Amino acid sequence: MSGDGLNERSGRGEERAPSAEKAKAGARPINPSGDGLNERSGDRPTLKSGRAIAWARRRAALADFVRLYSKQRAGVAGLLVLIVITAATVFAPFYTDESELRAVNAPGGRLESPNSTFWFGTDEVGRSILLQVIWGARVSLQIGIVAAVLAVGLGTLIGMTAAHFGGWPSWLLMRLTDWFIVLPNLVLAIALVVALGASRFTIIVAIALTSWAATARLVRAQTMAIEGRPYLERAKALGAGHWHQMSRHVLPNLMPLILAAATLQVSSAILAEAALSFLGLGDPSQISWGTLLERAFHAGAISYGAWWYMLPPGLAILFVVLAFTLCGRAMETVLNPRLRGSR
Amino acid sequence: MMPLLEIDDLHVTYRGSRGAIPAVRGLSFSLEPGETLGLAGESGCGKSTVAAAVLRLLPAGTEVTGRIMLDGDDVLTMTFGKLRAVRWAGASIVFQGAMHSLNPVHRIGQQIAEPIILHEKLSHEAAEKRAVELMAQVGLPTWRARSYPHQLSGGQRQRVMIAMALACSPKLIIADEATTALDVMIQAQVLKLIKTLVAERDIGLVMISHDLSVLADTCRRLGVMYAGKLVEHGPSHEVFAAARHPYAQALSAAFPTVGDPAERRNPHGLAGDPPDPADLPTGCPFHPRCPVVMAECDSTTVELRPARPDWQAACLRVEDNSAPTSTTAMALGET
Amino acid sequence: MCSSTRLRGTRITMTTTPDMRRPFRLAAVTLALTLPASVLAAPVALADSDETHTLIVGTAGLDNIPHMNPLDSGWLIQGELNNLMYDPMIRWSQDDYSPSPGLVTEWDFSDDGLTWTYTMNPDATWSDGEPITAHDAKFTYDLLMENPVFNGRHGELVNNFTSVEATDDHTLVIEIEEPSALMAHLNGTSIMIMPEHVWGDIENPDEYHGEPGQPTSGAFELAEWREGEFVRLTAVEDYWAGPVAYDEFILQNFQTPEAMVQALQAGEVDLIGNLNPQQYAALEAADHVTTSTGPGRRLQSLNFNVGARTQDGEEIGDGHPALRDPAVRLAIHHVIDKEQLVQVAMDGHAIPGVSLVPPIFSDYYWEPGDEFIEVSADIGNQILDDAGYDERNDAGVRIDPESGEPLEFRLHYHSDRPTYAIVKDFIVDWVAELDIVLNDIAMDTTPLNEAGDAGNYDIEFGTWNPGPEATGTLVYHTCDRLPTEPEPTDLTFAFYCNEDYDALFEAQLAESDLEARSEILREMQALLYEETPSIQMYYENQLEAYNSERWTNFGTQPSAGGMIREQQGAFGYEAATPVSMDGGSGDDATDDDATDDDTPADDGEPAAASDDDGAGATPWIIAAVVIVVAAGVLLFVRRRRTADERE
Amino acid sequence: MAIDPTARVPAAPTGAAGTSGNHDTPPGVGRPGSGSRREFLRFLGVKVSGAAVSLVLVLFSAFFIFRMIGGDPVRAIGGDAPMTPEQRAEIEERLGLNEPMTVQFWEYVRSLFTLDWGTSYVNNQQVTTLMWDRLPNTLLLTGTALVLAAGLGIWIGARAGWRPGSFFEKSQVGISLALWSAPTFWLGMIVIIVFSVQLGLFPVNGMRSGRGVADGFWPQFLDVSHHLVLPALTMAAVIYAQYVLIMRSSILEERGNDYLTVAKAKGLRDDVIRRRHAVPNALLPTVTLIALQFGAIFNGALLTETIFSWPGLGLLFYQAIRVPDIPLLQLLFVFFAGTTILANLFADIIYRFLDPRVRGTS
Repeated sequence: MSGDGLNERSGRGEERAPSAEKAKAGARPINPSGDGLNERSGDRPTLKSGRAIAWARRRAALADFVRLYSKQRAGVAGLLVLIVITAATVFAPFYTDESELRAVNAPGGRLESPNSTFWFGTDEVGRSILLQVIWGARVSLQIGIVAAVLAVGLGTLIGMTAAHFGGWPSWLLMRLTDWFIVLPNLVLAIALVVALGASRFTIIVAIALTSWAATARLVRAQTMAIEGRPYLERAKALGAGHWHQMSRHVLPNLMPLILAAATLQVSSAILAEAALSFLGLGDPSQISWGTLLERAFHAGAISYGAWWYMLPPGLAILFVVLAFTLCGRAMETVLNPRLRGSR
Repeated sequence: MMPLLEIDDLHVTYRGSRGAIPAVRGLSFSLEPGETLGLAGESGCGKSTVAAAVLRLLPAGTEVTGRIMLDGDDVLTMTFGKLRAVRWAGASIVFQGAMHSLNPVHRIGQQIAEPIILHEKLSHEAAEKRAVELMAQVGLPTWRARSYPHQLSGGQRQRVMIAMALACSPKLIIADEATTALDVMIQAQVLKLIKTLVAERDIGLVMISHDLSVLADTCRRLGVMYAGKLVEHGPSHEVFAAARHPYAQALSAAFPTVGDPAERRNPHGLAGDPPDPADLPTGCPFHPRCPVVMAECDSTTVELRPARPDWQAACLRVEDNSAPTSTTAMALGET
Repeated sequence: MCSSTRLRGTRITMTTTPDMRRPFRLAAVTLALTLPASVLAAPVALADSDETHTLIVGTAGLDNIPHMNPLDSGWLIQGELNNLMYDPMIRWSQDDYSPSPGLVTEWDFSDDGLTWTYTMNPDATWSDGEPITAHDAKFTYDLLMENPVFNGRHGELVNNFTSVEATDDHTLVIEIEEPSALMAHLNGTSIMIMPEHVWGDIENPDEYHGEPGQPTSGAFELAEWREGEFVRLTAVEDYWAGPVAYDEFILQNFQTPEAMVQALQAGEVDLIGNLNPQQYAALEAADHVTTSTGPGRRLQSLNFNVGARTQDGEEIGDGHPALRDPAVRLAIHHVIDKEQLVQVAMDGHAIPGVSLVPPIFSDYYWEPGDEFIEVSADIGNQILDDAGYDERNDAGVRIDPESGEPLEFRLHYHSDRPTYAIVKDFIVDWVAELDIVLNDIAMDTTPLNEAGDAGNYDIEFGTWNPGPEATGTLVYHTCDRLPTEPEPTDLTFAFYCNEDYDALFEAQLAESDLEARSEILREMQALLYEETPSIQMYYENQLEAYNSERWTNFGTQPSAGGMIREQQGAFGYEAATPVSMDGGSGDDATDDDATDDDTPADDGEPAAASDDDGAGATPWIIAAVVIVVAAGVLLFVRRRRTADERE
Repeated sequence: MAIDPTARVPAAPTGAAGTSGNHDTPPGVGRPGSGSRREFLRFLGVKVSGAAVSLVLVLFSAFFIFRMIGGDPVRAIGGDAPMTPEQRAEIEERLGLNEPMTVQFWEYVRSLFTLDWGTSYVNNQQVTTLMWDRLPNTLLLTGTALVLAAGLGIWIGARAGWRPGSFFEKSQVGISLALWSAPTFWLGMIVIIVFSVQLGLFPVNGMRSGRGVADGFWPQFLDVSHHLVLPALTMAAVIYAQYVLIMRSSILEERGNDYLTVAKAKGLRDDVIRRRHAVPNALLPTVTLIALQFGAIFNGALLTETIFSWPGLGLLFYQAIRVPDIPLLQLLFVFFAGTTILANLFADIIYRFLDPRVRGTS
């Protein structure tokens, strides 16, 4: 029972092991062959240009990724949910009437319970809850995705910088990262939103600023692993500049990891947005799921027993966050063979 | 007299993501009490699987057929409660890689005492006392009982494993690559220790290694495995000196450098890799690498054939009942 | 801190027998103990109210109050507590908010209106038995004049005093500089008289924090104050004006109105106010709860920036120039359908707004009558056309002929007041009918206030709680209130300044005759209505509810259909009677008839009944918990037993 | 919020790495403890100085973040009643709001040493007093939630990780992910509707009965416990989910290790192997990860206390936001961040003592 059965993936060594934080004491590398590139004995690098090979390899990797991802049932379910929700959100203008979001055009009565016209009932002005949940998805998803992209971008930048340059700037950056990882980030985000004034923009900034640190750590570790590989040594020896090394060699190899991190980050960002909005730091002119819940809470939905006012937005958050999490986990599992079969 | 261990037509098939992987394919041998048997072969040939199978330690879902009689009971069919009683008390294993086989957060003494408490229902104090005695027997300083595994050297850890294996005075010990990771000096010490203890206590020993010389030195009989099957089986000195199967010949010709993983996988002078268990060659599985391959080797299933009453080999050439020529051996060495 | 327990648990695991069951057992035991025990606790908690009667009032904002110094009270809640513990010289009557006797039984003034004589009630005593005399009043007024902190609060009244003399124990004579209408009520309930025999010994009275057991002049004494949680008052047994019918009063703080509503439904509190329409509707349906709605004094308005400037005329802020023109503001006033806002925002529980004086203060309230500004976009457009705003830009928006700017205004609203987010939709649409564009901007209260104070706005939402003394509110439109320096100020409404208005303001202050003064005050309101520095959208009703199984007889102010909480006085609480003691007084005019039907017996049965509800469910819950636990144990043991044989 | 539900085994704290070499590392010749004291002190020095730097960073950021909030404290202090310009000037003077920023900063630094954090804008009390008053309540809530969540979470997580692919594992991971995905405050609202409003089993909010209970320990204890159930369960639910996932991955990481096969070969029962061998090993990285997520507990406390009106620090923070009450926000921010930093420092040091691999060696 030696580890031999596992080098089935040796050809894609570079996409291996996104979970960089596994320098756990006692953990053994599962693939003892290390880099693994040299095991692709069938390749004849002399026949094609290096770039063509790289692309071919990436295409193959992508196909591999798709094949393996499709085996992750939870991940596929999450993806389907996301596709449905995204479609519902993007096409909202085509099948709903946005103007009915305005109090003036409220079509229904005050706090109607679910009925054939209003499937999820109405709010205290008579607007359809369903309609608001659909349009709320736009704001919630937008804030979630933009904040996650910003956070992961920032984390990647800082992580790569820290890993590549080393020395005291790296030390400084990592101390900063640790600091941000440790701080209670909702508290920090609240402080930032209060300081900057509540708006969609500041919420995005606050979420991004308080959640990049985990990515930075991950990226740093992975960058260091990649930089230790022979072909990067080769590139360095051939005089490739920092920028070239980073953009041509390190970043493409980091991309899958970054993508997975970003997907997971969206979940956190959506939850954070909801929390901030609920605490009254959102933008009330923009209906998001968080502001919807805040309104429900303050309008007396609990006392009134208007469960239809609170259940749909909360469930929407739950489903979307769950879907993003499942996708992110599935991606990580595909990228990290150690987790495969265990989920 | 009833054999201590009798394995009969053992098949072990792993269920992996790539489908069924046969690791052991029809293995049979037996071991009398107090007898010593060496099992040799490259990594992936199924040696360790045999060790695990004897105590039914294989991962859930693994398909095992055949018979493993341990002291008269069939390990494969006994109840789980009985099996647990047999484990360690009936047969114990000295695992390879002592670093990972010891629990890093438990003290040495505790780990040795654990099976004693379990099987002999001794109190903690009594068990720990026994553990200290055992440590002394394997030549460890007794204060080490309070140490943690990482505080020991590799040789010491291996001794701990041996002490642990002796803890419940089993009739059978399976030593799985017990000395592989050690340097030559320590290896010799540990081997000597094993030999002495086995002889003193009249314990049956199955020793597993890729290193024929070690086995020949320690065991009375020797079995060579290839692709899940015994390919040669006989008195160890004779097998080592004049193996009949070309694979065994190659193994005995090899003088692996200790600690070099490449050597483990690729014995000196033998071309190519061991076959993929999921995709075995037809006929004799060794034929793609065989220096003396014949035309019918890729189509004929070769079973063990007696070369002498106490000596069998699975090679078509064995039927002429003569040792391979020395030129062949030379040729092997040069390849 | 928290993690240390966990780590210690781990340590045990490491050094002795490693066993993961420990933390789990700990958690399981905690859970098993807490759940049933705490379910039991509910009846325990409710049961002990049988012997003593405690009126528990739920409120919000108790955590705001810094102290209970009656002379330095800035918060409504402080005022409410002061009214429970102290009597003012002159009260606002329960019927109609007119000045009526408090510690003072009668008052008179000289012909020039500069000498006022007040006669104290000889029966009035402090809760420690000492009589309340004119010396106490003099002591207090002197304090208000001399102490800078107190003077900051009450200077408006006392800075006009030239002398305060107690000519005997029961007569107080105050000389003033300028004739002042305030002397007719001495600022009503907002100034309390302190006992000289106690306060005379306090070194820094402005640091008085409010201590339990101090002698008071009112129906209650302070018993306990747990900051941010509750204030407990005990009834003064021999209160000179007639003791209340129960023993204790608790003002319990709640963080959210929702929590308060549920506490009322659960029987944890007896009376709550400040409900929103949904909560009100929910409580109307509850059996043991009686709702009460009455016109309140909270006013919702839209304020224009009529040209922020200093008293010297230096312009500040960035308000739109067109809003300086009353015609534009009037035109906008013509399209605001207040009736509809009342329906939308308050589900009908409000009165369309007119001026800064709400109708409950009937002495000064002004009815527009013929001058009523009709809801009509046509009239509004006509006004704008007549005023020269007849040009429109490419987008069809009217253009200000003077500045050339289009009539496009910012509309600031509070992001934490959900109602505004609804109301602004309507306003934007209505104003659009005038070819005027409103851009709505949500802001936090703090930056919104800042923008407002600095004049950096065009139109903003605002809310105000006017008191019974109209000058307190109307003074915000006088020119004096404009800032002297070009700096932000919160002392003016809309930066309005009109000399005619100022003249009227001075005249009413000097007018001591109530009727004549009312006339002037109404004239001022009419002026504001026409000039529209702000549009008063609606006066919110006070929506309240109380536990009618326990309590009855709450007094309302005004007595006909008024409010119970946040009164100018403590009539609501003082009249309250426990249902169990309400022997036959159920035909009182203010009593809610509904309660009679619910109280067949008057010996405490309803309270006991509610206890039974809790007790009735408890055995079932305990039984369920026991069954679940037993099943769990059984399963665990069974698994234990078979564990040996499982792989 | 940014609690990574998939966070797996973290890097062991400094010093734990390096013990994973599987070849003959020279034995620690001396007995444990003798030669490593200096090493430990060095480690301690690094950790403590790192925490100190972080704390200083917190202190300074607290000043600047909250100074960015404009705000008009005078309004907050004045209450509902209007205020004269004189009064306003007096308050501004008292709060030192007229001072230039540099002077304010200097005052701030000075106040750090005198531990005088100023008075609340709202109710004029020492903010430190406010904090100490509320602290026990927060400790009670978070402590209960933590014990529940950690106990159950680690137990369930270990069981789930032990049998990957089983129905138990799948369902527990599913439940945990769903709990993790639900916003805390929403969960709280649902819990209130179901258990307080509909079933009437528990009080809706607060920490004590308004109606008052009999004096004495037990009535008070039961009353508080009764109020504690729902908020503690709500708060525990979310962190529980994290602990399940963390512990499950830690166990998964351990599962392949040979020492477990040895334990099996010794004849130990499966659950004994899990409890005695796998869990203690898996617990170590879990401890670190839990310490790293300590900040998340405050996030949970903030939302839970707000929904349930639990009079703790989280609610105090929420109330301070609405004003905004800068001295109070400042103190609470420093407290939350500082506690988290110290908790991590503590965890790092504890780890040294817990993990024998790290304890005796360099």
